[in-house]
Amino acid sequence: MSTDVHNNNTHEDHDYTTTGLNHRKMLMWAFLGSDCMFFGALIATYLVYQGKSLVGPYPIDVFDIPVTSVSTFVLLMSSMSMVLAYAALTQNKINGFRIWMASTAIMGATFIGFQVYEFSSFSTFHVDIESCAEQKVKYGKFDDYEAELCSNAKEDHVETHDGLKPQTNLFGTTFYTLTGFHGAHVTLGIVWILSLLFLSYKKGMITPERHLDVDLAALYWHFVDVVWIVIFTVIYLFGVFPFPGS
Amino acid sequence: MSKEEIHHPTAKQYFRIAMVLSVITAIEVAIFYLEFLGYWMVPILVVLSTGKFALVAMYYMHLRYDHKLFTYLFVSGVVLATVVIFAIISLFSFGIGRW
Amino acid sequence: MLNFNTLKQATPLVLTLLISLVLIACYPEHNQSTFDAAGPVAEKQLNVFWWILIGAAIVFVIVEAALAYAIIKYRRKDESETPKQTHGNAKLEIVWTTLPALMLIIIAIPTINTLFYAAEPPKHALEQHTLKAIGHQWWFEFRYPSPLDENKEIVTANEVYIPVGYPISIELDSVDVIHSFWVPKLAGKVDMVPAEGNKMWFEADEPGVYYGQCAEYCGDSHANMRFRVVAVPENEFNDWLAYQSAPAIESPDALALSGQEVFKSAGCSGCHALKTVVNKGSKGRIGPNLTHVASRRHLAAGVLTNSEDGGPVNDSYLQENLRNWIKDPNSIKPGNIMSAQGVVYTDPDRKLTEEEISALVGYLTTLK
Amino acid sequence: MSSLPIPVPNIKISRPVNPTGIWSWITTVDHKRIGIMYGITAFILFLSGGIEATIMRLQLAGPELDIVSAAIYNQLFTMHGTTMIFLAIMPLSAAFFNYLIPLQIGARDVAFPRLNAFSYWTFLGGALMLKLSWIGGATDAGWFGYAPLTSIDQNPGKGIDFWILSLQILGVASLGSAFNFIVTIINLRAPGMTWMRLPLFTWMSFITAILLVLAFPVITVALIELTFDRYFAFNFFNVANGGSVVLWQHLFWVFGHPEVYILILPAMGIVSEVLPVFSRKPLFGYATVVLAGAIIAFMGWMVWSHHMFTVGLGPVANTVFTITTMLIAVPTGIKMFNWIGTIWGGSLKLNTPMLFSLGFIAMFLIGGLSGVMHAVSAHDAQQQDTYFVPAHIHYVLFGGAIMAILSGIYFWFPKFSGKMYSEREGKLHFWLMMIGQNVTFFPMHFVGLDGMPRRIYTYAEGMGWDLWNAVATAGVFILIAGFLVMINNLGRHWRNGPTATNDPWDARTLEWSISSPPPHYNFEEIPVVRSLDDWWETKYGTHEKAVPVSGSSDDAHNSDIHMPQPSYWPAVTSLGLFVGGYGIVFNDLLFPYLFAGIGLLITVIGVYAWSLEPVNDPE
Ligand code: HEA
Ligand code: HEA
Ligand code: HEC
Ligand code: CUA
Ligand SMILES: [Cu+2]
Repeated sequence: MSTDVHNNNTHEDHDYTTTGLNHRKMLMWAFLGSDCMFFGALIATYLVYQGKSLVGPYPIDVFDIPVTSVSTFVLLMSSMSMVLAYAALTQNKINGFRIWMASTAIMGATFIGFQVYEFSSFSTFHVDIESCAEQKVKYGKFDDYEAELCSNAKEDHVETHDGLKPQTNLFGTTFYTLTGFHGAHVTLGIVWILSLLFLSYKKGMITPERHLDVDLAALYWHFVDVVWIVIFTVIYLFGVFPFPGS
Repeated sequence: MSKEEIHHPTAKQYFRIAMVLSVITAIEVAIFYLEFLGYWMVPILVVLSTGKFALVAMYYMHLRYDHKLFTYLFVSGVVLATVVIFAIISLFSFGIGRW
Repeated sequence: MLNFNTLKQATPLVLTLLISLVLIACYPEHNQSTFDAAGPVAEKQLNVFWWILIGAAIVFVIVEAALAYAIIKYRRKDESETPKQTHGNAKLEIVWTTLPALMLIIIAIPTINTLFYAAEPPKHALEQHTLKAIGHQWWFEFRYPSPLDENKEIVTANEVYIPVGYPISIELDSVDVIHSFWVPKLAGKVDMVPAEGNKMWFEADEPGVYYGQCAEYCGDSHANMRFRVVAVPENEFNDWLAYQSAPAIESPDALALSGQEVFKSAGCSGCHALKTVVNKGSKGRIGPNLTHVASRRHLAAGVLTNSEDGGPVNDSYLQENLRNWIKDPNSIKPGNIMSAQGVVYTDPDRKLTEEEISALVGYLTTLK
Repeated sequence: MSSLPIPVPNIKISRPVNPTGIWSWITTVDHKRIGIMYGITAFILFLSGGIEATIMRLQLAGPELDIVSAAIYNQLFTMHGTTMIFLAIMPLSAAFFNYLIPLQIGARDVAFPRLNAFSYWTFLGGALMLKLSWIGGATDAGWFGYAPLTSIDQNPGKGIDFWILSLQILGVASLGSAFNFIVTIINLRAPGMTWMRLPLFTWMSFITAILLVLAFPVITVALIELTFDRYFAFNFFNVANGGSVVLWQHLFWVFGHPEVYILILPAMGIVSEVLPVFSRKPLFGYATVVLAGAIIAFMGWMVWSHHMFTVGLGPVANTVFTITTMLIAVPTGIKMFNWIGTIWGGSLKLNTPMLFSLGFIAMFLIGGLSGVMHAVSAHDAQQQDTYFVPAHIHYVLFGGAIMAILSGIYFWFPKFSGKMYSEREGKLHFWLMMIGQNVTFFPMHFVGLDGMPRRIYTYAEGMGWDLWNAVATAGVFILIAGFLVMINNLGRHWRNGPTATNDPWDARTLEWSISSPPPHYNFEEIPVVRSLDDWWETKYGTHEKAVPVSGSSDDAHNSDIHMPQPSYWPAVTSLGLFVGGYGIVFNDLLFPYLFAGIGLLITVIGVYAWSLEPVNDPE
């Protein structure tokens, strides 16, 4: 047995592993498991404070479900496009890969765009007494609650609360933090995807043999998508639902 | 290079899954507007979104085709996070919180 | 040479220590000893402790004895010996899984029982014996329901009287950070959580002065946040409450009168109230109520003692303490709000002169 | 593999070639060197925490002493607790993970050597950041930083900010190394090293790593929320706007309780390695001990509110947490009894490591029992926040974790230094520790039940606490003497002690089959494992089976030894975090967040260079 030591490191992909599984992929899965706890803690905070805001605006005032449904749809589609990019790469269709990657990044950016729009419209939101009737039409549900809100609006909303800022109330604090961190994850994903796209123009950097580099980014991207699935249901759809005490 | 690839779904299947996901989302939003459901909405929406979650994890993240170990690593995080969320909420709802 | 024999000797040593724990801590002089329960809540809690102490002692003796025995018995005698390679014993392992579990279940029963006992005051607790304790950095405010007007409360600080033999319910609150309300001889502590409050109850079997102390770390002077519970017979309690309801005494004494002036001009009255009857639920002042400050056995939340051995207030002690306190509160209670925010302490130009201090001391001493 | 084209235009990233001196340490990716750096750094930090404790004890030696001010005292206990937990015990455990796990599983390095280096440098940055905050006022809100004491109103100084940021940075370090060891243990086991042949220390480390990756995100979130409250006036813990200070406690202890098992499980792993060696007997009930470890870790998630028995969760919640907490005693008991089963009927040699492990059992038992006393929530109302809690803490952490770590240090000293320490001085150290810790910490039980609250910088005369406080203070000096003996013993012999053989203890696991200290590449030939305690069975020819269960040495690509090349980028990336951390604390300096931006930039550069640098040397 030769004992001389070569100071070089073969790529991790090709090393012997006990389970036959790749190191980096396993790392990614462990990280995603861990990241669940990260979002879990944020969601727990949001839910503990649900309905505890002392002043408005409340979720029902600001959420615009149709708009968020569209951005949710965009994010879902970006997941599909990501998986298609990966599939293209494994079949050595480098152009297909580039197109799907680009479209993933664009859809991700669109999602972020929606989020920026949402944040800015929430933060400039104010209850307008005249438009109370209009609001009701817009949501068309939970009339009693809405009516109560509008009457409240007459008393204090308008002058005291101009827009939902993170500082405004607990809803603002928890909502912006939770969705903001999700947005940060998406942004990081976009950077990652764009880096890979860029690298694919360098010879030998993105090849079917090295599909793992893309696979990892894809896993991350899909994870961000599933987190959004949870957020959309728990925060948006349940958010305007009058829970006891809220 | 590993055996897993062989089983990977085709682009068409991926597309079909995307359609299913979109349809579920549409149903969710529709249900949201069905006021008469009242509190029944909560379990229905939970089931639907869990379904979406599972679809993405199993097919897009190919957990279904990969080694079980990956599933364990990920699901332990998911399950623990869920349990902790429920535990904290219930502690607040019968503790000194104001629910 | 040190060797395993020393370890062998260590076991009885530790046991001796354990026994002395009981002896030492039972010694009644100890003002905050949890072993000297003086009311039903503390007693019940103490009982649980004896249960778990006995359980723990049994486990301790068994395990340490087995350990010591094995160390002595199985020392290597011969460098070449190889003992029998046993890998385990399922039966044994089942035994030492179930026995501890059983033991714990037995201990859980009195624990849970006591937990529920301490959580709710008994049914016969009286409305008029519900008082409020409010934590401030670093003193306690107390409020009694007024016997005359149900919309009024009587405010005092740092010394709380209770009638002997009645369950007292206490509503806890805090104006700043988390404090914890603890009178070891009467009941285990309960935290005073800002905005969320809390409640507890206790009862004193015998008249006496019981020491209390804030138990949750609450900033600089956490160590100096103490109070006293004075348990007296019911009639004495009623007299005390009636007396406390009265406004501050106006003394004709010249020094006191000038002190009264200084009290206003130096800004003291901005933080300290001189009447005790307030509307129910009204917001308290920044500083303790001083209406009857000279009737209290301690100054500055139990830190300075105005009496000898818990007896009646001794005026010369009181005057010395007041002087020291007013001169430099920070030296007595580091970080306290009075010296941090009182203008006579923050603004060197308005520093109190010796005469002013004397006047204030003279005045406050009259506030019996 | 041929070298890859360098992707970034005009920038040539190359890896250092055989650096020497200090650069060889900064760029190293060798798990053994990193382990030693972890160990030494953490030991120094442990001493700093000990010095903080000594000052506290002096202040408390008698009633109304005035050695330090209240403000300093409050900083002392906060820094002491934070230091001991995050900067001493965790990294000391990490030192063992690093040094031992690859050796025990028959690997040449960890799965991600550069990530490993990154973890160390990040840890160092976080540690420096916390400790340097003594300049200008350190944090003083207690190691669990209960809201609202940490709010900007209550605590406007920078101390809390340093505490938050350094804990975040330390969290990154811990997460990095935990991921690394999860993958290493799953993926780099030598052929035949099945799960049920894994040495116990590796097993416990694996469980610890899983706990880490699940627990740390929770504290990360709690700290982020606190940061936002402090920096941007968010409302998480702002009572005035409806926030709940109790939420902080839940988040902290959801992390905090698993954290204490993160501290003790590696220690239990060490003890489980030492006892069989010096008893010449396999671990009693190997499978049960492993399972008990896993159960402890699992149940550790269900007990966190036992730190909140007096917060007012109500008797129902307290009952639930009383029961779950008590039940944790059962799997822990299983371990204790199995350890005793291990030495029972063995052939015990009472060398220093063995003494420390036996001492661990004797002392941890006391801490465990006082833990169960805490769990009795009805009486915990009397114990909570008194000195009874520090008594418990120190019996489990000093009597437990530190004793086991000392045992491990002596046990593996010949392996990592290649030298022998003095057995006589080692034993002296042991006895000083045993006596010192009991004299220091046992009286805390007394004063605690006698009503002395914890975290008080002074106490009045005549409370009956004087005597035992004085005794406790005296005990510290015995401990100091002990540590001085240790430093002298190990320091001296590391340089010029007698040379150690490969296997001085007639030990059982793979690390003892190679030279002391091990070569750079650990194993000349990746071993093929045939049974639990493979090395022992090899020596005594008592393998379970002649052939390994699975795998052969061919699988391991033995023909060539590939060792990872050193790299600058892990250290650069950590530097970015360090700078960024400072930048956030001093966000108002020059331009707002200028330095935070610079830190971020350095990190980004580090990450890119790291992922793009050639995996084999271009030169
Ligand atoms: C290494 C760290 C470590 C470990 C292992 C433990 C182990 C345990 N701890 Fe401890 N704990 C801490 C570190 C640790 N703890 C710290 C740092 C704090 C304070 C935090 C702070 O406030 O600053 C704390 C505080 C703490 C509290 C809160 C006290 C309070 O603030 O009021 C409680 C309450 O239940 C508790 C319980 C327990 C229990 C039941 C165990 C059990 O796991 C112990 C189990 C072990 C045994 C019981 C011994 C062996 C068993 C047998 C021989 C079997 C037979 C036994 C019986 C039948 C009893 N701990
Ligand atoms: C691993 C954990 C650990 C360890 C090892 C220790 C070790 C010690 N601890 Fe600590 N302690 C905690 C964890 C730990 N502690 C925690 C978590 C808290 C709670 C904090 C809080 O409330 O927030 C606490 C709190 C705490 C308190 C309570 C403070 C209070 O509530 O007011 C006290 C008081 O006595 C104390 C004392 C000690 C002492 C005397 C030691 C001794 O064992 C230290 C011994 C070591 C030394 C003395 C160093 C020795 C060597 C030298 C000095 C050599 C000379 C130096 C050179 C040559 C450079 N500790
Ligand atoms: C900024 C508010 C403030 C001002 C102004 C102020 N105090 Fe105080 N005072 C306090 C607080 C707060 C305490 C409680 C301190 C503690 O125990 O931590 C206190 C305590 C006291 C006590 C002890 C009360 C007790 O129950 O033990 C006395 C006496 C006292 N102040 C007198 C004065 C006098 C005289 C002045 C004027 C020179 C004054 N105070 C001005 C806030 C103030
Ligand atoms: Cu109030 Cu401590
Ligand atoms: Cu705990």
